[in-house]
Amino acid sequence: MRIGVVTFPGSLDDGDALRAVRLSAGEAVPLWHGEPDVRDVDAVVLPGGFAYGDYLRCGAIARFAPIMESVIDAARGGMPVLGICNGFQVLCEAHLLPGALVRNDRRKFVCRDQRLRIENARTLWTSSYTAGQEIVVPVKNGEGGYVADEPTLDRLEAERRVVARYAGENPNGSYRDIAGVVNERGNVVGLMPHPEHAVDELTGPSTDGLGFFTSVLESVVGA
Amino acid sequence: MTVDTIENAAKTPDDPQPWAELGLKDDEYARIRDILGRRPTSSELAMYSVMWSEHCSYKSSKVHLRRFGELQQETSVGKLLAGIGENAGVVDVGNGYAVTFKIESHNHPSYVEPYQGAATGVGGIVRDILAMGARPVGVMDSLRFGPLDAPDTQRVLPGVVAGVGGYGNCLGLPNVGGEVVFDPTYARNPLVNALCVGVMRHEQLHLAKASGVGNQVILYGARTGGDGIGGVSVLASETFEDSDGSAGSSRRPSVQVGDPFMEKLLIECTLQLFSEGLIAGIQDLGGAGLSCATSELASAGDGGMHVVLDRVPLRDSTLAPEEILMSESQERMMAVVEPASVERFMEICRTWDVRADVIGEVTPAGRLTVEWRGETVVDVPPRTVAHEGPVYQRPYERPAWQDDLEAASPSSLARPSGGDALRETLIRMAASANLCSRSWVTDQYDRYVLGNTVLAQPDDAGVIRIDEESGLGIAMATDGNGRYTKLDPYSGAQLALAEAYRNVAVTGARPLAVTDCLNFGSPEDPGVMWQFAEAVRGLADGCQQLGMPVTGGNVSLYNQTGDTPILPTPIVGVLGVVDDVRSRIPYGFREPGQIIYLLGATRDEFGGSEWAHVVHGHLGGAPPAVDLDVERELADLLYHACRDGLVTSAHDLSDGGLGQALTESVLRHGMGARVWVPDDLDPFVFLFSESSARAVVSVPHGEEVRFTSLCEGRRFPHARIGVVDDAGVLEVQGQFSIPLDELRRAHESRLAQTFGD
Amino acid sequence: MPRVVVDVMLKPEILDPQGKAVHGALERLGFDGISAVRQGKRFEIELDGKEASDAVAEIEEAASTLLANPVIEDFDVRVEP
Amino acid sequence: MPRVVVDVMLKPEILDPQGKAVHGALERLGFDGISAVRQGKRFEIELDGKEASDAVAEIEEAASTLLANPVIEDFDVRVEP
Ligand SMILES: Nc1ncnc2c1ncn2[C@@H]1O[C@H](COP(=O)(O)OP(=O)(O)O)[C@@H](O)[C@H]1O
Ligand SMILES: [Mg+2]
Repeated sequence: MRIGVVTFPGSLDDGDALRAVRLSAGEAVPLWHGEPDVRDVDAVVLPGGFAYGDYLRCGAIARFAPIMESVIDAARGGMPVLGICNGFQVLCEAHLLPGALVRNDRRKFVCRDQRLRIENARTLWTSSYTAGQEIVVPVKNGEGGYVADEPTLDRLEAERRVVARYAGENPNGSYRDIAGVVNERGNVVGLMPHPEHAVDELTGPSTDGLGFFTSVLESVVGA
Repeated sequence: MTVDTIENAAKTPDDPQPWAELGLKDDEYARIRDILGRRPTSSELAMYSVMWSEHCSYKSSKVHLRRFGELQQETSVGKLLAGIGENAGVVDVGNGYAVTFKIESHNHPSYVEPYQGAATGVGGIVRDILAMGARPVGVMDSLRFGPLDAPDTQRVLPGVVAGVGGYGNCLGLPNVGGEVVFDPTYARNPLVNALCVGVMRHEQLHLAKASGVGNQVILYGARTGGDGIGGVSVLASETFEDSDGSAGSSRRPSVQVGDPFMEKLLIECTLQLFSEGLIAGIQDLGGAGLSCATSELASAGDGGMHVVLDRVPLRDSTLAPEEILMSESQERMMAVVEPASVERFMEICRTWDVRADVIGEVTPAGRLTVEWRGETVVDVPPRTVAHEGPVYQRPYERPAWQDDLEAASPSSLARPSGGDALRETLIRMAASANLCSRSWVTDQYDRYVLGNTVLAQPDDAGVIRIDEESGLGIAMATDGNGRYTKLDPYSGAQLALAEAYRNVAVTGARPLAVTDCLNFGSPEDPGVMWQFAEAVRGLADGCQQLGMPVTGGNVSLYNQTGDTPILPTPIVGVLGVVDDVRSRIPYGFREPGQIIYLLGATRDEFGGSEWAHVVHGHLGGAPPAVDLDVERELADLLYHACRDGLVTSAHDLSDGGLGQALTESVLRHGMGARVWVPDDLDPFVFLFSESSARAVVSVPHGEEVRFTSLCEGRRFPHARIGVVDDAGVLEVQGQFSIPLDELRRAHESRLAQTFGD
Repeated sequence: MPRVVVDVMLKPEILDPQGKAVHGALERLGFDGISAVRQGKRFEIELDGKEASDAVAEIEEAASTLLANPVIEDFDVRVEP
Repeated sequence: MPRVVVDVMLKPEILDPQGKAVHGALERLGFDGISAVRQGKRFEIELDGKEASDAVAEIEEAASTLLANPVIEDFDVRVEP
């Protein structure tokens, strides 16, 4: 199975995402923001970083990158798409996911090992976990506060579309401790923390992050 | 606007020129006239003044720094691939890999505009590393501030930390270590020293020289604007405080704003240019901008270059030629490219959205000429600008007060006696400004990006994997202790070296090479100059004894407020190699039942100690004795213990002594420890002495015999001082015990309380 | 030269930690009588040639797609004299 | 309720990477005829009670120390109707 990882100018965790795909036995395919389409990949990861510098609003400019049109189409057509951190911001800016990400309530960039609770283990990206499972992965962001209006939040809860929640301390002021959400169809997931940095005991706090990548491999193979 | 051409200069020899305002002395100005056989044009004057400033020419420090050049130019792995004089030193680390690293100061700009000053400090050092042909893979930052509770620290520290993080995080370089130290002498004169490390294959090494007549000179990256004009000379030659001490006056140097996204593009673009073999010579633009890049490239190459200044893309069309030459706009590089490669060069720049312009070419004559609107505004021998600036033998003298300082021994200070007093002292120290947890700072830095960070804060050294297959990696640490250096500049510099060396060694790495940033007060003060000379001598002798070259570094002088200089602060960065990062040793107790050993000899040494500072506000006496041979034995012991899997954690002892090392070791994973005081030691000395060449390690239960015979075989002092448990307390038997929660609150809340969550 | 200014502010119901921090800092400096501080962005867009009033419609469009995220922000576009 | 607005913009000679990024993005999106974009900050300060005009002097003072760094930024304080 081929998983594409999009590199925007200013993407930083693209190499880590590619490595995570390889470590979970997928075929990692680098994609460039200027390409017209996502070619023949089976899933797409939008990685962390500061696409185009993110000076305006995170993800605001990347959302208009040439490749995004094809990513948006593919997402609407059901292809699994995972946006991590900056990728999550891009997905919100592209209106593939509800809500938005704002400056951390502490007004500082925060990088730390974070406990997360997987709330929904039935998405294409979380099926390797069990609902309620706690994992530890790094979180690192300056604008990672998830916000949405109350009706949207209520709907997300009702439809079980909160994928992961911060357990323990909320690092960025996200409403209702939300760390990740999924679209209605269940194929597009946005996640603020970084599972791709938790795939090897040597370089991460755990290997708990692998589950996101093995999930999509299993679900697509099984489909 | 009339332009001062060389013709005009020849015709008007007596026109008055503002050389003094530009920081030149009268004999320096006379020398320029002498070199040129006429008065300089205003553009030439601009170039000479920035290039002959203290910051660029090292005119006060050069005679001392020569000692570093006399050290052996190889490490235990191999010959240096580049040494002092290049943008950064390059060290062979084996398997065909080379590592380049360097530390540089951005002190004054960081006081004026903390965020941007620190950010552009990181940006500048990253370009130095890039210019060697390497991919930057990590950064570190060594910081000094005034007292923690001083109002100005509230302004400066959060801005500096946000700036280091903002730039480094956005470039995608993991921050793998550094220091934060507070002392009243750094108020209004913070130190921001940034280090970058890069990796390349041997054959990818590039040097800064313009050779090959007819080769094209290309300026690429950001456009040139009016920022930082004159910054270099003004910054480095005078204090930036106005006489009334107020902020924001017009005499303040202008500060640059960094664009890390542009720099990220510049990195990727440059690496592709290297990999396609399109670059014959390269130089980053930093202090002194184009003046520096053109004269240094020409001087190091065939000696001739012609530049058409009109071709420099500008952000502000009203800039005069001298301003363009002096501008310190960030995120620019200059490359020397063979004519046949220019087209492909431009193409690659376009893919990365990086602006590039051919602005000149390499010429045979030994002249650097600059043309503006068809007329020549600069015509100079480039060596006289770049490499043959003034050199001063500044007078130096041991200050009269040094004797009194040494005589003020800490032995008369009241010491805590009894368990309760020791307990209270340990907690107070753990919460003190210089010893409390740094996580408020380090949590703002991305340490995970690139996926190769094996150790970072809070570990003793940063460890980065450079080869996924073999596990080859590098370790880096920076250290410096201004109080020790004030008591004895020679030993102080060696203690900084010893500490950085030890911090690298406790991770299981073999220390290889050194970079340094020498932060001192005014060189015009003979006492300061003595501190400087002694520190250099100490560092050079120390490196010789340890068999490590100094591969490059930076000098920052005039760090003082009024007549009060900062504590003399040589910061030493040590690079080590790790054969296989899978066997690296972190610190922190993890497994109940493991045995705790103290390695090295503990003496009654409190001169310059954190205890004397925190509890008595005292500074006097002699710093701890340095014995670099013992440091080397300790490093060697740790290397073998690590390789054979005999230790599961190791932590070096430095500021705050064993008490602090134990505090950090128990809090890391929330494991308790029961510790006992060896019979031959006083409990207070045992807990708080800062004797050097020591470390605390934990040994798995079954490995005790092998471990102790390793130590005995080497006759290295070792004492079994405790055992790890999960009782949730740090207990010193017969003295006191502290619940970990209480210790954690003391140690971890201080910075957040001060600077806000 | 004609200039169009776009102000972008977080919607009132969205938490504004920066504004809150400025408010706190002002109080510590001894300013009282402040009931709220909000921090937003200001864009100054210089037009070459074009009549500013013609451009306003286009810039309104740009503001709603790029300069502001209507999910969390309000914006205001005006020609500055 | 009286409101004081403080606009803080980078000085013209200082590089404005944010404005540059926005300018580039607007061009890529097909908005042309723009010669420059600068991005700055806007603070809206709500006063309770106090006459806005009395507060302006005080806020000018705060702007130069807290809201802006005069080394690189200009600011403008005004009462908004
Ligand atoms: N400014 C900083 N930037 C990055 N890391 C830092 C900084 N200050 C301290 N650290 C890290 O925090 C940890 C503790 O620092 P310190 O106590 O000074 O170490 P040591 O005493 O071993 O030199 C180390 O891992 C160090 O690298
Ligand atoms: Mg240490």
